[in-house]
Amino acid sequence: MKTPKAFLLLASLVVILALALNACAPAPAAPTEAPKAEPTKAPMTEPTEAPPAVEPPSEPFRVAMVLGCKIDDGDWCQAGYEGLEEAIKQFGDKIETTYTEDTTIPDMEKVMRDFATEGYDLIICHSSIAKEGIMNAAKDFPDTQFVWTDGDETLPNLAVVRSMTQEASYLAGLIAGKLTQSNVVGMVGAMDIPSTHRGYAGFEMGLKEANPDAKLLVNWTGDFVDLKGAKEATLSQIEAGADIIHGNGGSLNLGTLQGASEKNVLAIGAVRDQYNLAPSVVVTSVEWGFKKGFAMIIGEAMEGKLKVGDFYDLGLAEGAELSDYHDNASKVPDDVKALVEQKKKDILSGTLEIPNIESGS
Amino acid sequence: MANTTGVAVKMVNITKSFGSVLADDQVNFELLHGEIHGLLGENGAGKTTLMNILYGLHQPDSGEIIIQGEKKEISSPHKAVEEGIGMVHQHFMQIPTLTVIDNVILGLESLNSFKLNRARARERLVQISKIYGLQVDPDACIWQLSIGDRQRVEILKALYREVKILILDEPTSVLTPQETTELFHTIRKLVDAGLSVVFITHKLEEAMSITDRVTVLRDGKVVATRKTQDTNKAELACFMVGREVLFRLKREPYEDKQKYEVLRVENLTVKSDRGSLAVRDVTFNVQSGEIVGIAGVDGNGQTELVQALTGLRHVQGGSFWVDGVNLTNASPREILEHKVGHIPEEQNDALVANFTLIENLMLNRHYTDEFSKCGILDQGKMESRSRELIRQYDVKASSEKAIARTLSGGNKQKLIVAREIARDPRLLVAAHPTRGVDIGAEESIRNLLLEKRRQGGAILLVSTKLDEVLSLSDRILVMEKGRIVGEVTREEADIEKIGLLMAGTRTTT
Amino acid sequence: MIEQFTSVVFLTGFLASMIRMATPIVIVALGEMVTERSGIMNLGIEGIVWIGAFAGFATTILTGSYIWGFLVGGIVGILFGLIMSVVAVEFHGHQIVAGLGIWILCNGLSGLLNRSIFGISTERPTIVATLPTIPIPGLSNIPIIGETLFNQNIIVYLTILAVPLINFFFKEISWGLNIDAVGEQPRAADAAGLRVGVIRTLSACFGGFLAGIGGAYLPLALYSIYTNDISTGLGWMAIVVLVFGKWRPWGILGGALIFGAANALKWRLQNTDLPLPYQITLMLPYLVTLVMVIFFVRGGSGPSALAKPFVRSEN
Amino acid sequence: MIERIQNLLHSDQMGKWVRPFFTQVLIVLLAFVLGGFVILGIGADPIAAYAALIKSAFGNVNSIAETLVKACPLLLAGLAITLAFRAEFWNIGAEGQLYMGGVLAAVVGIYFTGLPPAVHIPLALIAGVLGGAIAGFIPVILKAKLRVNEVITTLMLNYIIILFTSYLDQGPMSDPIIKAGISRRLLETSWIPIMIKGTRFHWGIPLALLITILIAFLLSKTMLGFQIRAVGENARAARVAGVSINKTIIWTMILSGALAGLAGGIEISGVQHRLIERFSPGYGFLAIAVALVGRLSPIGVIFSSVLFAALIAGADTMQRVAGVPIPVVYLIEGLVIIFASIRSIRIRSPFRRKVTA
Repeated sequence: MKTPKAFLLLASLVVILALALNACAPAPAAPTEAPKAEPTKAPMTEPTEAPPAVEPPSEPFRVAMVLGCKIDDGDWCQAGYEGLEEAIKQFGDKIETTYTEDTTIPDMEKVMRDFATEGYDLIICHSSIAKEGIMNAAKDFPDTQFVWTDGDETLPNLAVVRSMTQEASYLAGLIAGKLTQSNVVGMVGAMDIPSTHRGYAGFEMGLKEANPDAKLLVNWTGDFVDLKGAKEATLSQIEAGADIIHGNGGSLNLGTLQGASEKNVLAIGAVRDQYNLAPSVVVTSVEWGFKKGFAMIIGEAMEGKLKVGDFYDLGLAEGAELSDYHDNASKVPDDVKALVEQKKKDILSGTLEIPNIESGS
Repeated sequence: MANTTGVAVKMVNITKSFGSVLADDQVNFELLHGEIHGLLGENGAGKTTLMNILYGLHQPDSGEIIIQGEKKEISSPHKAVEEGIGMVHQHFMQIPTLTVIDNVILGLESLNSFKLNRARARERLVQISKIYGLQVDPDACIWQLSIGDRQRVEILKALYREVKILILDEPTSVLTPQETTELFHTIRKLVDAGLSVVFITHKLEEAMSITDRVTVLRDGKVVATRKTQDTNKAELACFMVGREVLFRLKREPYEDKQKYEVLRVENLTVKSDRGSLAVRDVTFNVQSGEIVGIAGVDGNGQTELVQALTGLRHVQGGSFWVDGVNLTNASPREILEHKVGHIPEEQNDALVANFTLIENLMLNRHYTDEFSKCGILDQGKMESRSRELIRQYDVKASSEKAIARTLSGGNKQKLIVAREIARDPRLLVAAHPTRGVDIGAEESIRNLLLEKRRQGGAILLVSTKLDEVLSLSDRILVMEKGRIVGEVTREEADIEKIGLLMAGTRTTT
Repeated sequence: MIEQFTSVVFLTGFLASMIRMATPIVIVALGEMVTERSGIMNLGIEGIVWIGAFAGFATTILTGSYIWGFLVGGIVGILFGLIMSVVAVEFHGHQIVAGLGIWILCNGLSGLLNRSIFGISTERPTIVATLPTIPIPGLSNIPIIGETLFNQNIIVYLTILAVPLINFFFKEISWGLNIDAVGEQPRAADAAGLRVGVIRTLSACFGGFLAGIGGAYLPLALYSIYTNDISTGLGWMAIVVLVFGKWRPWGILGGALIFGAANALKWRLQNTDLPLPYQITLMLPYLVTLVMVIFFVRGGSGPSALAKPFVRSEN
Repeated sequence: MIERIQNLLHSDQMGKWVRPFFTQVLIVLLAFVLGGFVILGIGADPIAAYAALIKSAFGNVNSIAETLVKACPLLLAGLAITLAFRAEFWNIGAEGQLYMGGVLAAVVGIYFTGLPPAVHIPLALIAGVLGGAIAGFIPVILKAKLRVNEVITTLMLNYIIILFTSYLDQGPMSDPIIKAGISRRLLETSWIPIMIKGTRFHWGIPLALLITILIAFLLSKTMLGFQIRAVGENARAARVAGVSINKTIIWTMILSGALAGLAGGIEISGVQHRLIERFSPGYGFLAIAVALVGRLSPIGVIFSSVLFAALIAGADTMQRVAGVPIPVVYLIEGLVIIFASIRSIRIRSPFRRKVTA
């Protein structure tokens, strides 16, 4: 007797859900405090691209990106996705892009094969640990160009993009060393892997150079998404005396910066310009340069100039940088700013070289 | 008995089926004000289902209920209580982890008050118990109480709700003769206070002695309704079974004259789940070709004794031997291997409801060389052996592949007995072997036990049914509070004497 | 190292961290306790925490009110508690499966809604400030415990209050008694005139409500921001703590505090010079829980009728 | 016609297998229909989305191969859950057991040099089995000897084992060059050979199928299977009949862990060829749903593992071709699982009423 009633209840819940979604979908995209940053396209219809229906005047250059996390993770994958967006902004109709997100590592090979089969010209694999997948796919599709983020091996049709964060991190370390009063500085990272360790090493080098007495506290959360842990780690460092905290990447940085801003302790972000996450305390961020880097690489690939078989090292010269101080510029003394500018020039001119250290042991 | 003429409840053309089983078929039933109405019938005749319908636990497929002349739909027990109907189920509807008071007020206070007023409830409860002479400690947890106490709690629960109609489902099945007398006394008091009582039973004597009128059900149909004074046992029995009932027990002597000891128990001490001593220093033996009955009120250590002897419960002190082998604290499997059969008191502990008959029959022997080789079961052999057993022991089922759940209570029990006896045990521990089965199955199970005895098996029979113990046993031990308080031989046993022992009055034997 | 671990600053920070970690766990576990004591096992609370976190976050962003945030988080929780109970009560569904389904469903839904409402934008909306703390005059000046116990936000106070309250509820209030009855012996409860389905449904809704509140607590009181991974196992931990606490409010509080303490300790251990790989320090909370369970919490399987559907006419 | 179908539905064998199967299929379809509304709700075309899903999961040999590559660990872990749940042991730890299997398989694959494939591959898989069995043994021995609740122990062990894997990947076993939470590559002698050239369809998949049949056989035709079922259905009755509950659950969990471990081992030596930290995207958790949607029957688990694998495999395409973002795929997955949890008791009743009336 009760079946239809209960069933209707369950079904109507789902339908209500669907309607609610319908109502939400076309809503203005970002009712945030900072409305200036509209996404470039309506997000839900982003990847809908019906290929053969209307022939554009000339065949567009087709780019596909494979991401291992969600494009709105505020960090690694969002940075990669922003590179794709940047390219769309720069090249408009001349490129056609698509992406898959949250793809598991074992699936990446299949996805890349699919893209290659479908005739994409350039496939970007934005995951350092998908080594097997990218190598296999690239070997089997020699006519397709591949780009691999933070990889360690190239092929005749595969270029590797590396985030050489040590340079910008070194500059950030200088700032931290100069600004700290307690001589204790904290760093919270996700996992001790090359892309984070480079930054860690550069940061420590800058810190020690600017302030030989400074002590660096390091916490790893073991996880790129654990903002709960990151916040706790940050607070534990502040409690141990740290007065500058460097969040070394991962969406957990959201927790790190939150913790710092709660205790009103200066912070340095990473990956992207993270000023807006905690405007009161973020003095600068170590930008890993994917936004400009990917746009540049896609541009080169369009012109057939992709440096396949080679490494793109995204150092200060290639798109990585130390973000603007924004409204916290007053918190950085002018002599420190000058020092940073000087060192930056030295690095760019090649007089100063920051070693690339990828692991602790 | 002020108002004996008015009709309290009328049930008209009630039909109810469960799946393909028709439990009640066009039943008409009428309860008068202030009467004790016996509802008589065998197990499975539809008595309980009918009353469950009245109490709102089941909805009839068709038919109607008229209370005080008004047609009512009783969609839930909640409604039934509102209509002044209470029911004491055979399996008590209690929450063991809660206290008596909490059980009594459960479901009552939810709407009219928020905070539990236990003080007020206790006061009323004590008052009611005084009026009807139903003594229970209101603050004890249910699991600490004896069966008799728990039954009193159930009656108190109904009285607390000021019911006008009280349904008692087989209330005497768990009581000593003395407790039964006491219960009857209480029932009369209730009727004097203006209640109407429906008394469900399958025992003719009880129906004759307590009721004013009797309705007999058979196979879901009403056979007859009679004033008790106008009928007699023989007539009722005839209505109930549809044939003459006379237990045809074949009690033949054990042919081999030479008896020897099969089970020897010495100073056995066992703890209950709650850690108190349930079996205290018990010593006895069972010989070949002998049935030793253990009589006693439920909850006096019989359960624990049986579990200890079958390896299901840890023995604290003392030992026991089967055929001279010390099996104290051996695993159930080891004890089984020493040719001990076990009919557990709960059917649920013996049968896997969702298994087929084959699987159930093979549960305690599937691992033997006969049915498995290198861990792989011989399905063909299992099937054929099962078919054989089902035929031999006359278990009524659609096929040996039927699911055990679908069998009637009596057939389930026969299945268990078949499984245990067919193993040809030296010792059979039978706990309440005929609990909850119909007369036909009861008769055949008892005969199977006697046959086993004739062949020289030793049987330890635990039962709360005194007639069963008396008719089957060669010797009777009475257990009370974990001790064996008396031993009587078959010849000197009578209900009165054993009843007194059960109630804790020691004799000097 | 010893002196570092006994300093006032350390102890204050340690205790505060412990309470921060424990609070949402206690909230969610208390809700699940009510659900489970009525006989429904809702393994979907991890998902409800996610969706509650998002709902609370979005509402607070849109309305600027914490109260609305918590309320909507709770209401969304109720909705999913209701789905769970419909499946469990009306369809006699397999509760473990249904719970997993709700978990995955909520995972998808919160991600989808986040994108639909806020888009994929570099500028992430944030709540201006987390829930303000309310120092209790006098008491908050006591060293160490003053700062940690008496200078907290309203939800922490309410949570601490909720433990004895819910304990009282189950001991002294008829509804609590009814919930226990329905979870222990639904048949008997039914015979006593209790509406088993209704009680279970309400209990599951209450569990969903608290899970939603616990979820909303994360962005509103702790992180001021929402990501799809904000929970990282809060719901699962709540279930562990519930079993650990043997389905009793005080046990839950104790379990959550132990887990919180182990968590607080792991970061502080990383800050010392101990030559431990960081993964080993990260294991600490789980190892501590495991060891505590092995040594102190044996047996106990919860309410008798847990996760068993109640069918009245089954004879 | 209808009558004939009804008669068919009510015959003995039908009742046991076919009817539950079709109800389950119907329920899953229903979930997809409702998921279609959600897709409609976000402004995409559900038919195009589902077409893309099916095409990408079963469109050509390669896509079928990919689906089955994913179904393989789900199938084995699903069997692991099936065994444990049949014995009413609530093993939530298949994920950890799978990791442990992966770890040991990788150890053998990386460090045992100079072995011919005929020895190396089985050795790696046996190591996987062993790893899983050990991880399964810990909670069950704690349960059997100390009555420690298995839900807690298995959940905690998941966290601990995954962190342990992470430690190995960044420490002792890490790739000397890349060092990014990924181990060295397994020696090629330990790779499970590819069965269909040009795809990733490896011999581990038929092996998993064979094992499924063995498990089906184990459950229905062997002593242990019989005891597992008896203990799960009614532990007290099993004990009364002389079945040792502790022994049964211990063997069950050793087997269950072994199956999950084998899933991990095959995944490492057949697909990934490296031990990557977090190498399993939650196969062990999804396996619970797989097992229960398959109604805890090994044959049912085959179907449900393929269903879930198809959902994962098709997700990317659905996202690209039909504009359905990844969260919607999770949403549909959730709906399928919730609907599959519904026991078919009531859905069947209209049929029955007609027949009896």
